[in-house]
Amino acid sequence: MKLYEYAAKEIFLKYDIPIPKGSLVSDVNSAVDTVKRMGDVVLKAQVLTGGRGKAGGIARAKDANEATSNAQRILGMEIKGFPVKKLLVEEYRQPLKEMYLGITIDRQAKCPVIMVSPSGGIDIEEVARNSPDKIIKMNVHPLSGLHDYQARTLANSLDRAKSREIIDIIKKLYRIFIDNDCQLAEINPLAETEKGIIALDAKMIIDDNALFRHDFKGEETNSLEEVAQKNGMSYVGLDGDIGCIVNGAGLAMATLDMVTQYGGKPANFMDVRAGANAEQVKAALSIVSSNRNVKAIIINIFGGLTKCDEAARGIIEIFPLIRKPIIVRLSGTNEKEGRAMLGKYGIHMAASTEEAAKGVVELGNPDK
Amino acid sequence: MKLYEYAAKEIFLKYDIPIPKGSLVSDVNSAVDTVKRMGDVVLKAQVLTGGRGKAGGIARAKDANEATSNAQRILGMEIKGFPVKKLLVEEYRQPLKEMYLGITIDRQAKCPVIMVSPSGGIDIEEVARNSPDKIIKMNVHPLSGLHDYQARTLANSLDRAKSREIIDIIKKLYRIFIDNDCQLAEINPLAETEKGIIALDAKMIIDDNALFRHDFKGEETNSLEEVAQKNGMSYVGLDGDIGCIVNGAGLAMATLDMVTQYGGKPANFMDVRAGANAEQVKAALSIVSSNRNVKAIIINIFGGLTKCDEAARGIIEIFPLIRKPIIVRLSGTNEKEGRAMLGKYGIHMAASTEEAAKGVVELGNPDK
Amino acid sequence: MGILINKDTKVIVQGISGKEGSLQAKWMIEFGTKIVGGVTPGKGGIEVQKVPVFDSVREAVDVNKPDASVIFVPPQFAADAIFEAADNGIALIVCITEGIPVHDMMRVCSYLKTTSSRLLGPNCPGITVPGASKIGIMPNPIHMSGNIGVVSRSGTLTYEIVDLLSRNGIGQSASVGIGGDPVNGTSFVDVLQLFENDPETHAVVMVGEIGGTAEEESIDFIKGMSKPVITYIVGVSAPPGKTMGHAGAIISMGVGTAAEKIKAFEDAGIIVARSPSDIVQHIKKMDYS
Amino acid sequence: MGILINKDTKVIVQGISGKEGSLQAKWMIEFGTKIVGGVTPGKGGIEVQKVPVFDSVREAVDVNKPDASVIFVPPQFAADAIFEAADNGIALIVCITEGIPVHDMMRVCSYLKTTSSRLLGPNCPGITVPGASKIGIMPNPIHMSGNIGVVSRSGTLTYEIVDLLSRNGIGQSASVGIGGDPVNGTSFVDVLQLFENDPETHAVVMVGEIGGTAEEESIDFIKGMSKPVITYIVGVSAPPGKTMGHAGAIISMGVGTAAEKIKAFEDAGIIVARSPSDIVQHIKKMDYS
Repeated sequence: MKLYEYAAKEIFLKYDIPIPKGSLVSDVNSAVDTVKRMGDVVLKAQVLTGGRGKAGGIARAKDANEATSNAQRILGMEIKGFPVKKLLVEEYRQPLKEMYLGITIDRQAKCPVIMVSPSGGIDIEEVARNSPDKIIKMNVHPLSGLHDYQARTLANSLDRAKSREIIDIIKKLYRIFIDNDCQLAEINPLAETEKGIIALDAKMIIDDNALFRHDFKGEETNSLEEVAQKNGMSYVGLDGDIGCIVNGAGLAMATLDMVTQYGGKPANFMDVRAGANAEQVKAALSIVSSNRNVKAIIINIFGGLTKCDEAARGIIEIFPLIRKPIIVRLSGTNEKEGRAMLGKYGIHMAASTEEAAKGVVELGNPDK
Repeated sequence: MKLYEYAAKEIFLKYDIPIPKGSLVSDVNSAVDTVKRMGDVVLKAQVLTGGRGKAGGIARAKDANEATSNAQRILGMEIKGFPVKKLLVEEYRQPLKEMYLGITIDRQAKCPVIMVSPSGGIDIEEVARNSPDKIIKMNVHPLSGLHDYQARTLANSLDRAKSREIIDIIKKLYRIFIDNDCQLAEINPLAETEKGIIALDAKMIIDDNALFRHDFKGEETNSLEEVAQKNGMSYVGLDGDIGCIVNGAGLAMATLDMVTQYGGKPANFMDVRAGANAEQVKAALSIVSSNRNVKAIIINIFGGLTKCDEAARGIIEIFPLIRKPIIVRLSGTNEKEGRAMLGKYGIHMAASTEEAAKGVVELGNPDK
Repeated sequence: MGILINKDTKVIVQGISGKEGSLQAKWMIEFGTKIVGGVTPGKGGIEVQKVPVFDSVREAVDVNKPDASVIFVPPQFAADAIFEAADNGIALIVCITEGIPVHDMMRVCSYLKTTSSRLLGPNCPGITVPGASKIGIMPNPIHMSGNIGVVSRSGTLTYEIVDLLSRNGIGQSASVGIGGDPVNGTSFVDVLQLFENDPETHAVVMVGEIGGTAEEESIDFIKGMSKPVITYIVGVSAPPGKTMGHAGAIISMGVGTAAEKIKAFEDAGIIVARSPSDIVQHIKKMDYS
Repeated sequence: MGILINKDTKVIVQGISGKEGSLQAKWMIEFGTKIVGGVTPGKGGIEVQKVPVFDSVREAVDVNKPDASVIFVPPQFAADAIFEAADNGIALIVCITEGIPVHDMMRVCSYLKTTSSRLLGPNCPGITVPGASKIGIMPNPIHMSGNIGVVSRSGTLTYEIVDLLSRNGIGQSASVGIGGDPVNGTSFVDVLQLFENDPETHAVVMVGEIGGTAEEESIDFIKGMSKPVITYIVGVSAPPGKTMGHAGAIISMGVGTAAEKIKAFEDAGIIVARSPSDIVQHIKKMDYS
């Protein structure tokens, strides 16, 4: 779960990491009021995607006029598909130097890794690509935690003169990373200003699997992704026209790959997970078919804990409402029973994933 | 550093471990007022030693009369040399069952160890001696911390029916143990009452070496122990008449042993620590000689970081004020210089620890 | 015969009284696995699938001396179940549970280094040695005894491939699912090492996914192996930067795309199959079945 | 010759710019120890005792590849100094610092098990191999080369005994102070094992204290040793239940009194000397010097 910048900064505040004074607004008038109160500010689009700066989602405003025009412009924007609904209005702080500080998980070493670079800012990924020696990485022992000397070494590599302040921020960000089950906790830029080191931006991604022990409130958007998640499934929208429903992420990816190999374009990735029952299969079909681009649907179930007859029952119950061609492949637990059930309703069936993938591409392009 | 029961219970309260309602008082009137307000209570002497129950330092009071007589009696007591200055007045809670829960450090395994026994109460040490199988011990990994299954297993061995409540208390006590750098955190008895599991007593000992990162306030008693500690030395009063000043705890113990072997009785243990300077040696002599029982003093310095001439300077500066015979053994760093200095003042000197020990016993018993 | 487990391996089931634990215990017993007991705190004393249930792993160990444990407990409690198994000396811990927080798994993996236990998973289908034992949730009927080792990060895709091999008369020495989570216990290299040392295994099928570098890390090892390895990577059609259900399938910093993995394997001279049926063709061609 | 260290052992001093660190570095250099550098965060670039000071152990390792480190940093920072040394692969870490919180030491000792470093101490005088090298704070002049191994929990008492041995013409193969804290790195048994395997060592003097069970734990090992061990236990006159300065000297639950330790040794047939001069008598009698 990605947090908005303002939500991450609320956490920073709680942990006493220095951030600019700011205020969250959702309309132009409030933005203007805030500028009148605070003076020289920056308006920052609150969207759950990177690259908003380059897209024009950040603008400085020194007076009410600039605030009005910029707030109006940004609140009307859509950045990489995300409409801007809120602005963070922050006092402007001139950065003398922009550094990078991020903590994520090193999958290979199986531990948190802290990364710093004296060259932070919007081009940090380019720095990582072109001057990897400018990124200093430090693995942290998962049980022992961050050792003081590690924070000191990292801070010294950024700015020896300011190392005390930076050590403090590194330690606090690490605590945030651990306390909140983060997959990512990032400050970019970590800026040196006249009044000290400060976090100008804040990015946090929380491990969805750990949300049960935290109290983060995501914003409801009722996207297909969210509806699927609430039903215990995972859905990712793609830009093709073949709807895909599969149990298991690996098999789902393999199915998408084969649809692609046969010339089709998947409209989505959907994993109904192991142990899916009739209700979930019904929900999956309803979600996938609600995408208007979908021309045909492939259902690929390899029964393990999932029973093929359960899946078939779900398909039969919703099938009349779908009005799009469907091809089903059932294999594994209770395969015979499931196939017999579908057979009665004349639903297309395939014996293998490859046959189903080939079949659904044909169903989706009846004219070819 | 030992905490008083009431101080430990304040911490328990902060961690939400159930304790009886209570109030700390230091005079009879307040005790009576509290009883009038609370009804059936227990008056508990607040002293930094065990065995107060057997000594009569705990009494129940159901009304103002009982409160008056018992508070009067207990506030006048001295328990193992500790005068009772404060009473904890607590609501009386009938224990249906008394259990034991304690956490300390297993030196051999180098980790915290949690001990529980279904047979708690004042005779727990007897239980430990006579029925060691009734004490269940569980080591905790210092980096990984207490695992849930360990708390569950311990709780089940106490009372399966109440295991949920007990698991909760074990986890909280472990947090207290870690957060406060405890050498001991103990609940005895951990009582089952009609209203649930409750900590009737609370004992905590904090690692003195870790006090720098905590905020515990000890009560000033100006004992010789405390004066020594403030001067960076360690002093333990004993009941003999030979004052002992030694650098290093091991050598100090060896010196005391030899004094004893030669028929003397040490009046104290005193370690002036490595690197002691003239000021500290002066302070040590002043502390040790202030014990009226002391008839003669042995000073045994093996100079490493401690320089013998420094020690000699300290001795010379305070020597005229002491008015008790002193024998000094100096060896190691700057030994010659130190011996020469003392020689000018006619102070008794010995070439070895054994000679000094023998000498001080003779000085302390001039009539023999 | 086979790796890690054999017909005498004694297994306990942590979480046996739950719906999935109970059903899978039944299927494992039907497969021939020696399930000697189960553990569910608070349920000690009952029987499930005719095996005794204990309150703790300690009690199960005292009674039955199991060699392995398979874990079906919910994700909030799974890390603790692994600690309990490891602290009680269980040599092989197979964790089926999906959805364990990644911070828990970092702590678990770090802790396990201080013990002698091996963890397979989590979020994995387990291990099957046809004709001997199965610890996990792969469907019973798909397996066939033979000489191909299968190792995969996926669940149902593993079934698909094992099933296809069997239908084509290609038996397996063992099928192992290492799990799709970003941080897990046993790696591709660990399993490849076991297959390399197993005389019953003549060739290996390795099924990878986008995300992470688990596949790339195995390249050097595969180059040193005496046995042929056929790889298959799914997620070719995944758009970069999209999360694909498996936490293990997050693509970050342009590393771990299917195209990059395939290129890395092919540059190292390792066979990359383009589909499950392509795997079968490669094996038949090599005549290593 | 000697154990753990020799004349080529390269040593860095953590906390070299402090008063004690600097003075002891001087004395170690005078003894003949190869001090190759020091570490004090924030002081990188200066020289102390003519050796370079670095900001971090990493930098010192990069430049000098030391084999050992000796730590003089204040107790609040000592655990971190040990972590830093261990994380940078220092094989032998000698921690002189007194007063480190015991919870820190539990974490440190648990952590070190996952590394290849050995810790001697904390709160210890270090190790001296006469004629070769000294890492620690024992006074230089008291040592004499020979064949008696000395191991002790104390500081000045060790000097006293080593000095007495030398004055009596009894040289030492090595003198080791393991430190008096309740939780420490190297145990009596560890050092006894090293002496047992060291051809230069003909007999061992082991000096124990009241408190804990460190002495008792060594009994079984001593019984299996080929070399004679003379023990000496201080604290006979200590009253039970009193804390004697050393955290290591707390007597609890009637375990660890001097009387009990002495009885345990004598019951096992191990020689217990009654005083330092008694140690000398025993060695002379046995003619193992």
